[in-house]
Amino acid sequence: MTHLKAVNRKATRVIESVQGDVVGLQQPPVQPHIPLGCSLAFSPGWEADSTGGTAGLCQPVERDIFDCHLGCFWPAHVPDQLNHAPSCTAKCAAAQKDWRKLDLVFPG
Amino acid sequence: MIALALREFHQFQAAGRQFLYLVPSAAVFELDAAAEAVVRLLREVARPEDAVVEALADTFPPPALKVAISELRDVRAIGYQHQPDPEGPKFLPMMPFPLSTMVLNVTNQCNLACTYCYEYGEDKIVDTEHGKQSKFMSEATARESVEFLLRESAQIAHMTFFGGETLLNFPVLKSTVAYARQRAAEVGKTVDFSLTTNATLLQPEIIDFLADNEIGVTISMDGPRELQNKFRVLHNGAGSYDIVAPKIKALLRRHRSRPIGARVTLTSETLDVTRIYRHLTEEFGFWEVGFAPVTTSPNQTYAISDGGFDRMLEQFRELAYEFQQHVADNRHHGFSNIKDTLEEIHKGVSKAYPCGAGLGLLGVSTDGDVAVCHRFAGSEAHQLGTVRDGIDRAAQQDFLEHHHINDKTDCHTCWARPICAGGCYHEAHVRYGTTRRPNLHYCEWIRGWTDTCLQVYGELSVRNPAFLARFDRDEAKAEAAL
Amino acid sequence: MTRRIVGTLFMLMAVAVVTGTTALGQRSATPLNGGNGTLYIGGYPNLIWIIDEATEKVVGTLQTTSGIPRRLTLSRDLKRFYNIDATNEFVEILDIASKKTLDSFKLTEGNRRVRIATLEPDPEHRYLMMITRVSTKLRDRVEIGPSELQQYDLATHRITRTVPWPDGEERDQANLLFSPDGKLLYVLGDEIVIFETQGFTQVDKWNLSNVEEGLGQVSVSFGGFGGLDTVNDEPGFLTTAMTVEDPVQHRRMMGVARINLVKKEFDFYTIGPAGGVNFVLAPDRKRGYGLESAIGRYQFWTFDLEQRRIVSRAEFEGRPRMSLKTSSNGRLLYIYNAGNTIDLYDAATYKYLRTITLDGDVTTGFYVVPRQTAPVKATAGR
Amino acid sequence: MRLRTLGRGLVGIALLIGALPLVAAQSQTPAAPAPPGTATAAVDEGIPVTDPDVVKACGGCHVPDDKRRMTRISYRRATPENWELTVRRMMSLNNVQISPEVARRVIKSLSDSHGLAPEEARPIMFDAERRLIDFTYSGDKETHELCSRCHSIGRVLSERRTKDEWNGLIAMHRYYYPGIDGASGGFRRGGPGSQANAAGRGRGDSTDNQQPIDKALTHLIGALPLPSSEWTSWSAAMRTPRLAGRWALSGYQIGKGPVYGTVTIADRPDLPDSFTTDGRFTYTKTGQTVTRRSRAIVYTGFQWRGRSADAPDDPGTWREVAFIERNLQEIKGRWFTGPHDETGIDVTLRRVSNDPLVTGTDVIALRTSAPAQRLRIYGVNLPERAAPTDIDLGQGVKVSRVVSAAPEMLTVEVDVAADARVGVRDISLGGSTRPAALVVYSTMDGIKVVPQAGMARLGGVTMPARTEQFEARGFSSGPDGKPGTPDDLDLGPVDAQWSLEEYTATFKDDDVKYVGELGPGGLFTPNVEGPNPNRPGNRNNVGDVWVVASYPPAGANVAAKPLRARAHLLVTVPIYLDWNSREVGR
Repeated sequence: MTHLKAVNRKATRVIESVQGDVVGLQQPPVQPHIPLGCSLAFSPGWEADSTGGTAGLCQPVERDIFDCHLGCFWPAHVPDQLNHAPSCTAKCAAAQKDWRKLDLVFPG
Repeated sequence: MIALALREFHQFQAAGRQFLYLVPSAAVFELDAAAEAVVRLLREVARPEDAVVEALADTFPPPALKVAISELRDVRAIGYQHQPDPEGPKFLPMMPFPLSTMVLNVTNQCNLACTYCYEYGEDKIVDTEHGKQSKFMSEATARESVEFLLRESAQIAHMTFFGGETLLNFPVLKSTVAYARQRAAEVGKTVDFSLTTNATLLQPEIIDFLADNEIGVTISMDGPRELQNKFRVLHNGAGSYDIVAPKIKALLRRHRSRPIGARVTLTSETLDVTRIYRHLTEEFGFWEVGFAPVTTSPNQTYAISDGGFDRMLEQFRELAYEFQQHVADNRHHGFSNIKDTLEEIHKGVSKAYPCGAGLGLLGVSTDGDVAVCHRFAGSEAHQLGTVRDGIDRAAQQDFLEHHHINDKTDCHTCWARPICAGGCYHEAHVRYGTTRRPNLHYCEWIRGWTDTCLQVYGELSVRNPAFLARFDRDEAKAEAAL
Repeated sequence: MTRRIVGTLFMLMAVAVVTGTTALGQRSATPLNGGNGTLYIGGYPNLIWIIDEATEKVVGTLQTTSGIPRRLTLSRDLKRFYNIDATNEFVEILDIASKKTLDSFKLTEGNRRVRIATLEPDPEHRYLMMITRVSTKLRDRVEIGPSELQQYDLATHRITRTVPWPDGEERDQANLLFSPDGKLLYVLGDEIVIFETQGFTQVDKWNLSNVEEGLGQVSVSFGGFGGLDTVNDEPGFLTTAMTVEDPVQHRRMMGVARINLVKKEFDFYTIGPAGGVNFVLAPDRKRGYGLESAIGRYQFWTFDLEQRRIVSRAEFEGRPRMSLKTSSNGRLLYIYNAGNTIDLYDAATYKYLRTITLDGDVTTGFYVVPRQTAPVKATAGR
Repeated sequence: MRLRTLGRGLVGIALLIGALPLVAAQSQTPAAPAPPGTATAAVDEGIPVTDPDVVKACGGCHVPDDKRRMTRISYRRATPENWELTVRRMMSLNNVQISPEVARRVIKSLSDSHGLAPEEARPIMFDAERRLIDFTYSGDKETHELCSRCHSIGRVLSERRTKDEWNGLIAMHRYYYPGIDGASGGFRRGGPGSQANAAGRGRGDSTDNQQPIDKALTHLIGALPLPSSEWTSWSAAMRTPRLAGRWALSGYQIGKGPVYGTVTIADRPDLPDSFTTDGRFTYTKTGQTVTRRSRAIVYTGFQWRGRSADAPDDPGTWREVAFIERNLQEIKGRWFTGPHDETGIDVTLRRVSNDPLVTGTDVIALRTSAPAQRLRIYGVNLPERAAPTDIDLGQGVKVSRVVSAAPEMLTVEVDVAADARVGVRDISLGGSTRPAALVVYSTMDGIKVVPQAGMARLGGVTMPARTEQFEARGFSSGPDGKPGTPDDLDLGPVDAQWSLEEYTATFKDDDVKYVGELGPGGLFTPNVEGPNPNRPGNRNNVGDVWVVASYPPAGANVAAKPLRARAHLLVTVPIYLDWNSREVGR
C-alpha cells in the first residue's frame, strides 16, 4: 500500500487480508519451500525443478548443456560460451554422446 | 469499461490530512494526494478507470493513479458500479458465550428521590414499591449469584454492585466480596469488583473497605451545587450536594487503589458540560467524568429536545477539543466518553450489537432473576433465566436473533453503525416501547459525536500515536491474563 | 533471442498452396510419413540441417559463417533464412535454394556491443526491422542502453531509423510481422501496434485485451521458441491460442483466436479452463494440435477448428523441454528441442513412431516447409 | 534461494589461476581508451585507497581522484571471498596481468580497508564456511528470489555499495549475461505485449509495473549501503589480533561425533596478519587422534582463513574459515574438505591460561535412575587428583567414581537418581564451568535425522561427486511431554539402521533404483553422472528420495516398534563450474 496508510488496527488487518488474497491472485501459485535448489528459474531449474524435485529437470541434463552454455541460462553452473569458456564444448558436438569430454572449468 | 463508484465510508480531515473511515469494516486509512483526488473525482460522478486517470493525468503520473485506484478497490473504498459487495452474513455469537460482567442489584430502594430516575419515575419498568420483588438481596441469593457468575464466566469475571442505592445493602455487599474472592480462588478464576453509588452513605469505614479491597467506584453526580440540587434531591425535596460533597472528597483522598469516576446525567436544564467537568475534576479531583443524556420519554420537561442535542454536541465537541490538546501534550484528561470511543475506533470495532447486554453482561434482580441488563432487572419480559437455574439459552438465543444489526434496516445506510449499532436497548424501550427498535431520535447526535471522535483520533494518530498504542497494550494484558 | 518458454505457441503460415494430401481411402503399405516437405533446423557448431521429410534423411546443410546459429527467422516467401548467432551480434542471410550466404553484418564495433534480440525482413528483402540494445564497455564500468526498434537498410548496411516505442513503453522483446503487401508493420502483443512502413508513424493500435464487453482480459501469445512461424496460416492471418479472464468470476479460460490483421477482426471461441497448452495449426487449417507439459505428465491435444471443440487429449511418454510442430501433410507430429533428436508421433493415435538423430545438438527453432508447387505470389526479391 | 549451494573445488589440484605470468604488473592494457575524467561524479562517501600496491595494480583503469578515491573500488565494501571473485574476473575478462602474489596482496589489502564489520559479516559466515543450510533472507522476499536464481543470496549480502555501485553491479550482470533480462534471469519483464510478462501477468494489467530488478535495486540501496556505523567504529578499532598462544579445541563432525584437543597458534613472521597452527585432536567415539598443522591469514582483523600445511597425511586439503570474537578469547567457525566442501567440523577454539578449562564431554545424554554411567570430561589443565565431589553436575547427578584423571581428560562414573530433574545441565570442575554441556533425560521419545534436507551430486566419471552424511539423533519431549516444543532435549547421535524410500514426486518415480547407496553409517554415496542408457529416456541417475532411520529404543524388548524418522535427499546433477575461493587464506 503506497497511497493508503493504515491508521487503526482494523486497517492493518484489512491490508493483511487483502494482500493475502490479492497476492494469491497476482502471483503464480505460491512456490513450495525448496531448501536446496539455489537455481530455480522454472523452465526447468538446475539443481531442482519448480517443485523442488528432479522430475522436471532435463532428461538427461546433457540434452540441455548447449542451451545453458550458449544462452547463459545457468551462468553460475555451466561454463558460459560468451565469457568464461568459449570453447568448453569444442570437443562435444552432441552432449548426450560426448559428455565425458566436458571438463570442470575454474572461472577466472 | 465498467464505471467505478464510491463504496460506503465517512471521510474526515484531521491534522491537515484526509482520512477514510470505511464501513462496515471500520478500518481507518489516511489518503495521500493522489488517492484523495481519485475519491473526490468519483464523488462527483462514477466513471471508468481510464477516465479517472485521464482527468487527473496533469497533476498525477498515470502509473501512480492506477496503483491508487487499485489500492482503493482492494480496501473496498471504491468499486464497480452496480456491483455492491454482498451484505455480511448474520453471524450469531458462538454459544455458550462466556459471561464477563454481572451487575448485581443488591437493593431496589434508594435514599434519594431524583426526579428523572428511570427506576421510580413514570418510565419505570418494574413497580418496586408494590411489586413482589424483595427490597434487599439476601445473603443466600448473593452467594447463588456468585456461583452463577463463576459457572458462566471465563478466566476473569467482573462483578458490579448496583441498586437503588447500592450502599443501603452494604453488609451483603461486604460478605459477597469476601465470598466471591474465596470461591474464585478455589476454581482458579479471578474476579474484580466495582459499584455505583450516590455517595450519600460513604462513611469512613465503608471508604476504608472500598480502598482496601480495590473496589472500583463510580459516583452518580450532576456537577456544581445548583445543578446537583435541581434533580438529585432527598425524599423531602432538599438538595443532596452538601451531604455528598464532603464524603466524596474523603473518598477521593483515601481510596487510591483504583481510579474513581463520576457519572453525570445531562438534562435540558443542566446542560453545561464544560462547567460540570471543570467542577468535578478540579473541585473534587475525579479521575474521569462520563456524561449521558437522561433516559426518558420525550414528554418530560427535563428531556433534551432536538435543539438540546445540538447544544450538547457543541459542548461535547469543546471538551473533546480540550481532551485532544491535553493528550497531544501527553497530559491526562478525564473526559471518559471520548476515551471509550477512541478505543473502539482504534481497534476497528464493527458491532453486531450496541452493547454487551444479554451476551457478555447480565443484570441480576434482588431476588435472583437474571435479566438482559441491570436496567431490566426484575422485568418478566426481559428475563433470561435465574441465578439458581442458570441462563435460559432459548430466551437468550431469541433475544440475540432479534436485536442483531442486520435486522435494524434503518441502520443499514448509516456510516456510524459499526460503533452505534442502534444504541441502548433501554433507551429504545423507554422511547418506542420495544428494545428492538434503533434509537432514531439521536442518530444525528451519534453521527455528529462519532465524527468528532474520528477527528480527534486522526489528530492523535499524528500527534501522539503512543497514546493510541496503549489500547493495544491494555488489550494484550487482558488477553494474556485469559 | 527468445529463450525456450514453456507453454508458448507458434503458428505455421502457408504461402504456397497446400500440398495434395494422400488419397484417404488407400492404406499405403509404406510406413506413415510426414509428407514431402523439407525440414530445417540449426545446430552446433555452425550449420542448419536440411532433412527430406519423406525419407527423413539429412540431405544437406547450410553453413553459417558467423558462428553458432541461435535464432532462425524464415522469410515469409520461404526463400531465405535470417539467422542471429549465439552472441546475438551477427546477422547472416542465407539463400535456401543455393545454400549460399547472401549477406552478413554486425553492428558491434570497438567497445560498443550491439545485441540484436529479434528481426523481421520486409517482404521484398530491402530492409530489416530489428530490436537492438547497445552495451558499452568503458574503462572501469559498463553502460547498458535501452532496447530500441530500428530499421536496418540491407543495401547501405546502415541503421536508417529508430522507431519510438508506442506510448513510450520500452519492450525487450516483441514479435514483428509485415502485412503481406509490406505496407504495414505489426508489433504483436496483447496490443497489436500498427505502423505504416514509409515514415514508420504509428497508424493504429488494436487493444486485444478488451475485444468485447464482458469478455474480460484477453491475452494472446505469438511466436514460441525460435520465433514467429506462420508457414501454415493464410497470409495476413494469425491463428493462436489465447487465455481469457472474465471480469465477474475472474476465471481463466483457454480458447482459440483467428486474427485477421488486415481487417482487424478477432474471431475467437473459448473451449475450456486455461492450461499450459502449446498450440500449433495444422497445414489444412481445419485442425490444430497442442502439447501440454507438466512435471511428470505430458499430453497431446487435437483441436477441431471447424466444430470448435477438442477432438481428443491423451497422455504420452514425454520428457521435459519439448516443442511441437506438425508435418507438412498433417499426419505426423514432430517433437524437437534440447538435444540432437527429432521424435515422430502419429497425429491420429499419438503413438511414438521413430526418431531422427542428428550428429550435433539443436540450437535453433525448427521449420517444416511444404513443397512449393505454385509460384510464389510475392515477387522474388534480390 | 534457500541454500547456500557450495562446494565446487577439485580435490588436490591447486590449479593456480591459469599459468599466470609471474611478471609484475606493468602496463595493463585498459580495455577502453575512455579518458579518466569520464567517471561519474564521485559521491563524497567513497573510502580512499591508500595501499600503493592496490593503486599500482588497479590504478590503470580505476583512476584515483584528489582524495585518493579510486573509481568503483572506493565505493564498495565486501568479504575477502567477494574481493577474490572480482580480482579473478578482472584477470579473466578484463585482461589484467598481475602475479598471484600481487593478487593476494590486493585481496588482503582491500578486505582490510574495504571489508565488512564483524556485525555485518556474522549473519553470513555460512557463505564463507561453505555450509549447506536452509537460509532465507528475510530482508526482502523478491530480492531473495531474484538473486538466488543463480547464486546464493550470501554472495549478495557480502556486499555494501553506494547507489551508483549497485547500479554498476547490475549493469555488469546484464553486460556479461544478456539472457539475464529474459526468462533465464527474470531481471526484466520485457515490457507490455511480450510473452515474458504475459505468462507472469496476474489479473488484467499488472498494476505494479516496476521491473523486478529495479525493485531489488531499491531494496539493496536501502538495506546494504556503503557507509555504516558498524564499519566506522570497526575500521577505527581494527588491528592485527594477538592470537599467539595455546587454545583448547572442541568441535563436532556430523557422522563422526565430538572432537576435543588443543591447538597452538604462533605468529608467522614472513607475512603480516598471518599465523601458523599446530594442533592435535581426538574423535571421542573412535579414539582416532589427528595431528594438524595449518597456515592462516586474518582479514579485516577478525576473519580467520586457514589451510592445512601440506603435511604428508593431509596434502593441504583442509580449509579453515572462522570468526574471531572481539575479545580474542574465542574463535568459532568450520574446518572443511572434500570436492564440494561437504565434510566439515564445527570448531570452537577457546584461549587457555594455566587454570583448568572444561570444554565438553563425549556423551551428552544421561538417563535418570541409572547407576555408574561412564562419562569422559575433556578440557585442559584438568586437576590430576580430582575427587568425585570436585565434579558438580547439578541436582540428582552424582559422580560415583573417578576412573582416571589426566590434564586433558577425566573418565568418571556417574549415578543419576530416579528423581533427577530432566533438562540441560552445566558441568563444573576446578573453577571452570561448561554451560549446557549435558542433558539429563528419562525416556528417549523419538529420533530425528539431520540434516533434514540433504543434497548429493552425481559424479565420479569427470565431475566430482558430492556425498551427504546423515546422522540420527535421539530426542526427549522434555518436561512438558509434548514433542516439537521449546523444552525438547537433544540426546546426541544414536546408531540407527538406514534405508532409502521413494519420494513419490510423480506416479512412475523410480529414483531409488538409480540414485546411489546409503551406507550403514548414514553416508550417502551418489551414483555416476551422465545419461543412463538403461533408464527410460536416458535419464541421469538423479532423483529425490527419503532417507529413513530406524532405531530400537535401548532396553526395549525386540517386539517394541523401533523409533523412526526420515529426511529428504535431493540427488542432483553435477555442477560444471568451480567457484571455490582458492586464493583467500593462501
